[in-house]
Amino acid sequence: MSRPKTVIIRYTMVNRINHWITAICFVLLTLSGLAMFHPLLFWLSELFGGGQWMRAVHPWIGCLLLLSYIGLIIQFWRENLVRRDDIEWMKEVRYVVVNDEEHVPPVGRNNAGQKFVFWSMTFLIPVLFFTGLVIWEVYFGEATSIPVQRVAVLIHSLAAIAAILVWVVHVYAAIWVRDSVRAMTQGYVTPGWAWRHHRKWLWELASGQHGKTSIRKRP
Amino acid sequence: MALTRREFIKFTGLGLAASSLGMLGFGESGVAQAAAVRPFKLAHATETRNTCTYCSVACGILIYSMGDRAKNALSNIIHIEGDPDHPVNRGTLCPKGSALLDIVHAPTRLKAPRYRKPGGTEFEEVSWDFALDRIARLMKDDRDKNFIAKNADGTTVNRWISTGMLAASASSSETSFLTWKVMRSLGAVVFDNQARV
Amino acid sequence: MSDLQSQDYVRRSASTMTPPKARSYEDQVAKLIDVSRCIGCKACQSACMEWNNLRQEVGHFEGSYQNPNDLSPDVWTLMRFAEYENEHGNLEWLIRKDGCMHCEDPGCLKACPSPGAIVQYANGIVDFISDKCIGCGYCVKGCPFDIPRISKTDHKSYKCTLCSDRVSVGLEPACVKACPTGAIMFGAKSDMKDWAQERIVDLKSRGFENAGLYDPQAVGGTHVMYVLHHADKPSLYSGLPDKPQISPVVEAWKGIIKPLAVAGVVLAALSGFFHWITAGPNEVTEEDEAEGERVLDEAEKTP
Amino acid sequence: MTNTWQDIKNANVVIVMGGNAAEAHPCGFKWVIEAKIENGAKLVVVDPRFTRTASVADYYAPIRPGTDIAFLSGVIRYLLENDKIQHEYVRSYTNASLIVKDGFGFEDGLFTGYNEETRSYDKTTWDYDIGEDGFARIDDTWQDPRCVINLLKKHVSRYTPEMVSRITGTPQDKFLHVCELIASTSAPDKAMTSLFALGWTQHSVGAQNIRNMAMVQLLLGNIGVAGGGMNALRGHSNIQGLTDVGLLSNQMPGYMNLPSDKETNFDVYMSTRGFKPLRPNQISYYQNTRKLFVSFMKALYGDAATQENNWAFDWLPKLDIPLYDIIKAFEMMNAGQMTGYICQGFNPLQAFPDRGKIRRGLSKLKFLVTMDPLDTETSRFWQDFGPQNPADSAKIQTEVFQLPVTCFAEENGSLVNSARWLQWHWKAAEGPGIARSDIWIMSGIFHRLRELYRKEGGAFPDPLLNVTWKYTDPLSPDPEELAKEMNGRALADLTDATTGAVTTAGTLLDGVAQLRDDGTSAAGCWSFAGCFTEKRNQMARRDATDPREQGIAPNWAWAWPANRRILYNRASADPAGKPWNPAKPIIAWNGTRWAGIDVPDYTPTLDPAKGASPFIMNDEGLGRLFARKLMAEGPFPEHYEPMESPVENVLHPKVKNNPAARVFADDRANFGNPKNFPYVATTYRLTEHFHFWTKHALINAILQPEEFVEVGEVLAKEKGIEQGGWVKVSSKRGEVVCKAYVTKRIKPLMVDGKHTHVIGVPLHWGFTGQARKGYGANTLTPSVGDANTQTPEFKAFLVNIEKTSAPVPA
Repeated sequence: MSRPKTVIIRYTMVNRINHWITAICFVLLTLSGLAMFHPLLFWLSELFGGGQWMRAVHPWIGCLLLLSYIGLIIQFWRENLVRRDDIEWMKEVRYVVVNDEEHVPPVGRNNAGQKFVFWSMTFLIPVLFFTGLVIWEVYFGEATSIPVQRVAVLIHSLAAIAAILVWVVHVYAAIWVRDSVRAMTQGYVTPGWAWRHHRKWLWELASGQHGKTSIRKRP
Repeated sequence: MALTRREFIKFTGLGLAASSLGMLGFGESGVAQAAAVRPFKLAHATETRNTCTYCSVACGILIYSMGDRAKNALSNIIHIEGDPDHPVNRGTLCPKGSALLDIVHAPTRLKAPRYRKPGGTEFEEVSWDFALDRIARLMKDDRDKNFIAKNADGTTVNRWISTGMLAASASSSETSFLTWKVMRSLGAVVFDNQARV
Repeated sequence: MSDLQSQDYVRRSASTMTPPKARSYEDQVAKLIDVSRCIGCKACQSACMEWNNLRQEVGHFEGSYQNPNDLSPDVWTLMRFAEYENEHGNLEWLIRKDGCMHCEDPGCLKACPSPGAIVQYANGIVDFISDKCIGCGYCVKGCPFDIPRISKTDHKSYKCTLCSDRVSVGLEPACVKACPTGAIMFGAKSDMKDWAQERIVDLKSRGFENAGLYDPQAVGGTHVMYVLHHADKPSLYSGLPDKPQISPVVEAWKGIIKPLAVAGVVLAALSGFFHWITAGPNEVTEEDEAEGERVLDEAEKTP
Repeated sequence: MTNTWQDIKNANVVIVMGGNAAEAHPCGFKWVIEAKIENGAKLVVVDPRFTRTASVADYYAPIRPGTDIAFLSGVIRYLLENDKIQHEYVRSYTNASLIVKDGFGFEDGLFTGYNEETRSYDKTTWDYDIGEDGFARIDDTWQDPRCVINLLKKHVSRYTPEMVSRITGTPQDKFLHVCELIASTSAPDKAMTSLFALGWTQHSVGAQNIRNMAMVQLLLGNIGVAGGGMNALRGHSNIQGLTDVGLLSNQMPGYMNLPSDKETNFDVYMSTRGFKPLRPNQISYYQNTRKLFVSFMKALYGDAATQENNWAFDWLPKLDIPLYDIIKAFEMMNAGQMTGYICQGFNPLQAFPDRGKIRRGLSKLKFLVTMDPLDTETSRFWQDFGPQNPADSAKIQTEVFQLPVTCFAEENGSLVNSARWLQWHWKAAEGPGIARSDIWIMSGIFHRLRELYRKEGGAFPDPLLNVTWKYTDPLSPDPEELAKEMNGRALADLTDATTGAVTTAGTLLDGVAQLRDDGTSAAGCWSFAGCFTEKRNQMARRDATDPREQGIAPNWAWAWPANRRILYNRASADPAGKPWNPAKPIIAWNGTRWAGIDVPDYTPTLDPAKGASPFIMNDEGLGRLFARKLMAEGPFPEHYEPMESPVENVLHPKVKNNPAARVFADDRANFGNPKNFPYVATTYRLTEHFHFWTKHALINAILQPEEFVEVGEVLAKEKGIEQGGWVKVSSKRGEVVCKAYVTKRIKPLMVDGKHTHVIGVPLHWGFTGQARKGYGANTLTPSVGDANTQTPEFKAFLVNIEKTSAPVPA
């Protein structure tokens, strides 16, 4: 494959930094959370310096995740609003799965799957945060009754599992759809990538709807 | 295990340590378990028989102290519990007796004689000699001044009523007898104890 | 401790394999608290504090003889006082020694995420191994009796150990030994139940028709049992649960959800993997690149 | 206690009245629980408050503080009316049949012989009618209206259930139910035990409260038997010992009295202590008083006590008034009549009535010495601690010595418990810092005084210079030496008159029987003779064997007198010597001697057919329903209102209070009236604390951290007092600001048609130690004592209560 002459900036530096802070937090929370969730995975606590450290840092990372994710929401909420196209896309999702995107209606900047990830997390992270507060023993152990805490811890677990599943989809999609990772590491995609996965977005870029700044010629 | 009530009381009260606990699952693995549970703190402590200092039930107590009374070890009391052989308390202790350790080691235990001058606002530490010399002097001066050898009728009465004493209620009978001898040989009659309160 | 023989434990928190019970015959211990003999003197509290070297800060008078006001990391047992006027208008002062019940099926142990931080010995004692406690507070949520308390100092959970250190060398727990009226007895659980029956007969003869034993079966029975004058209404005794059980919420959380969730995550990951090896990566082709460049070039050309 | 702690388990009925055994003596109370479980006993509690004892009682009845005599006299009336007495016991073992002198009578609240000016009685008529043979006259048929039982019947006839309820506030049905339970033990094989303590003693009629129950017990035949008796649950670990050893203003060791000014010489002194039997064939043990006295003086003064100087009789101080008790001492202090005061292990600023008066008194001393293991309030009376101890140090000229003393764990010695057991204990560690034992300190003071007198001379030094002090280390006598000194020794070879056995000179005595009145024996405390023999220190015995598990344990330590565990145990058998209760015999006549599980309280070989009665310490040999001249306010108990009372005395309005009680003028002026102080208050201890000591122990401070008073819900509602809120409780003498415990356990009582509220004032808090600072209950209490013993009236006085806010700290 020849090197493309043109690249499209898909994620700005701020986007990327914010995303990766979120990602790191999420991974750490997943590791520590799973350690506390299932005994098979308790060994993960060693990654945090032992159980006590893990228990102590998990909620603080959670706070950071929330803040970080709020940053993502501010940056991405608009482009993730659900449109009629998304329903069309969803109807043809079987073609997506088999890598046959020619049979799928052209997609804007984000497809419905990506939007699903975004909105799932937008819902789950606050749920995790607030239920997490309720069961944050050190500071809020006596703030609520034990039955409330029991429900909170159950919701926290379910939400966490849901978030992890979403995250698995998200990560796999990033790996599966080649060069997506580069979009979030180096920030750019090629016109071919945009043509293949987000054709409508490419057209929009071409028609200057998003300004010309995101398209750069390679030197 | 069929037990009558009476036997049961005995069984669970006195014979408990010997009979019942042996079979309760800590037999041979006791050593291993001791590694998980808190180490038993009295293993080599010195045991001394004593009597609770509070009320007149006079419960038997066992005082456990650190150190085996070797010359270089200063005994320090680390735990006190009931004497299971004592016919009255049979090892039990009330909330006061169970906390005897805290009165032995109370931060307000006195460690040295202290003296307060007339009009003074604080105590000062003094030597035993200073305290006892001064007390003896004050007592003698008062006794010499106020001792009543004969009353108005001329009867020999030999009493001293201007200095009095309240005797302890938790000191030993031996202490009391000695105290009686000292005070009465001085003729003191304002002399009382805590029998009433 | 790692050198502990597994047969000493019958239950161990956060352990996927329950230790086998090696010896087939091991008698279980129990503490029997006969509320009808209890005079609320707090000797048990005092002895507990003394033996376990616990001293809470001096508190305040708060409208009851109940002092300290609640269980805490430094208060493992507590007399709870309830003034109750019975149906005949006579006063009863119901005094109950509160503390860990040492459930046969302990909710704390079920909830604990740290392997071996909560164990149950073959004799039935449920013990917290502080060394392994991570301070998450899950035991608090698991307990049907509201017993464990998390220390603000070292962030570990504490509760009555049934004086496992004393029991392991063949002594009775400190509270049992101290109890002046024999309201707290200790021995084999079967003996305690027999003795309780005698007490219940006596109480019934003294007009307490509903006297009975509190050994709640929903938690598999407990190794701390009560003889109550009003066994029909345990909640009269400062809120002793009428029907204690591990909360269904906790059961769900620590029960079915655990394997389902892990299975779900693994399944998701596997699906990805198998998708990868069947459908393969979704790659941009040369044609795509050409098309993309074309679109951009065209746009550039249009003014 | 007449019986042992464990013997309580043999009771069929346990009555706790005038005490709170479960809280004050939890480990002794186990035997009450044991009685319930093992013996099917019923526990009856009569108390102003629903206490923790009441919480395990089978029956509880409330009572207004200070009205126990009305209640118990009502019980006696019930027993006599319903014929629920043990006839044979009453006839044979009490003075029911004896005839009282003509002239004795009771009218309008006063017995014969009252002198209003001296507030005392001329007791001439309070005695038996003595026949020409020198013996008291008797009427076994109880026909003579002047025999004791008939006088008693007449005396208690006024205490009908209606009257009892009107005075005490106890509902009639409850009173009658208690009567029934008590009466059930009139059967010869049933016993009731009475457990009491300061709830009866701390009244202006304290001694009569106890006498009244003792009379009930005599009528029921419950004295001397297993599971019976009058059991005074004493307070401090060795207060029994201190009383036995005579550390009271008028006492010598073994309950001998110091001479009074009227007993001008030895012969006069002995003449009132002859105690010739008042009935034929009686033992009248106190005929031996001379032996006890002479042996004591030999122990005290050794060779200096001789026949010629009347065994140094004149060296004993004589008393011009009956008692120099503490109330009197502080009265004298306030009047500027005292120079110095030594408080050994005693904290009068907390413990004695009218705290303000105590503080003022101490301020007038030239010097105060405290000997205590703890930093007591008394030793710091001169220091300002804010509202809890306001003091202007600069103005207080008292020199104060605070001497640190070792505690129980740091010394050897014996303590006498409530059941009269002398138990030896052993040192476990050294005391803190340079703290020293009481023995070391007292010896140090003694040694210095003796040296000063030797050097300088001074007022009558003879007793001081001659008192025996033959200890290995005169500056620190060994407790064992002192114990042996109390036990006594033979000073010459003593030959037993009956057995011919010889006790060689210098050896320790085996028992009191070896004492002589000719100076050949010495015993520092005759009642302890036998506690430390040549065989061993008997007090150190630790054999818990208990024959038939009846609660005697005869080989555990040693009990005075003569290792006897149950006093008056001869009365456990009928006149022929057969046990009343065959299931629980103590001793029985086997045809040649008295045998059983205890040492007989009787001559061991005396055939019952000889007719000697069981109460061998009394000159008539009988239990006294009629007290003769022994009580200050009358031979029968009579209800007198507490000095501060909310109501009139409905029995005799003119004589409201105890007419024989000693009241100092300044104290009387400090009594409050019900108009200003409408509520009855009573002070007490809580089980978590021991007096003012355990507030120094952290665990106990945690268990009951802060001063409070108990208020019934009805009164709290009336006064707007909230649960745990601040209140001000005031009496004529002072005020306490503390928290309120609003409780269902104190209910208003209907007294003479009026609702009467009771306020409970626990007394443990002061201004030193680990617990929170408190004012102390004695801020409120009146300075007046029982007419016989001068025990202060802490259990019934008047206060007011108001809602307030927290006190401002200093």
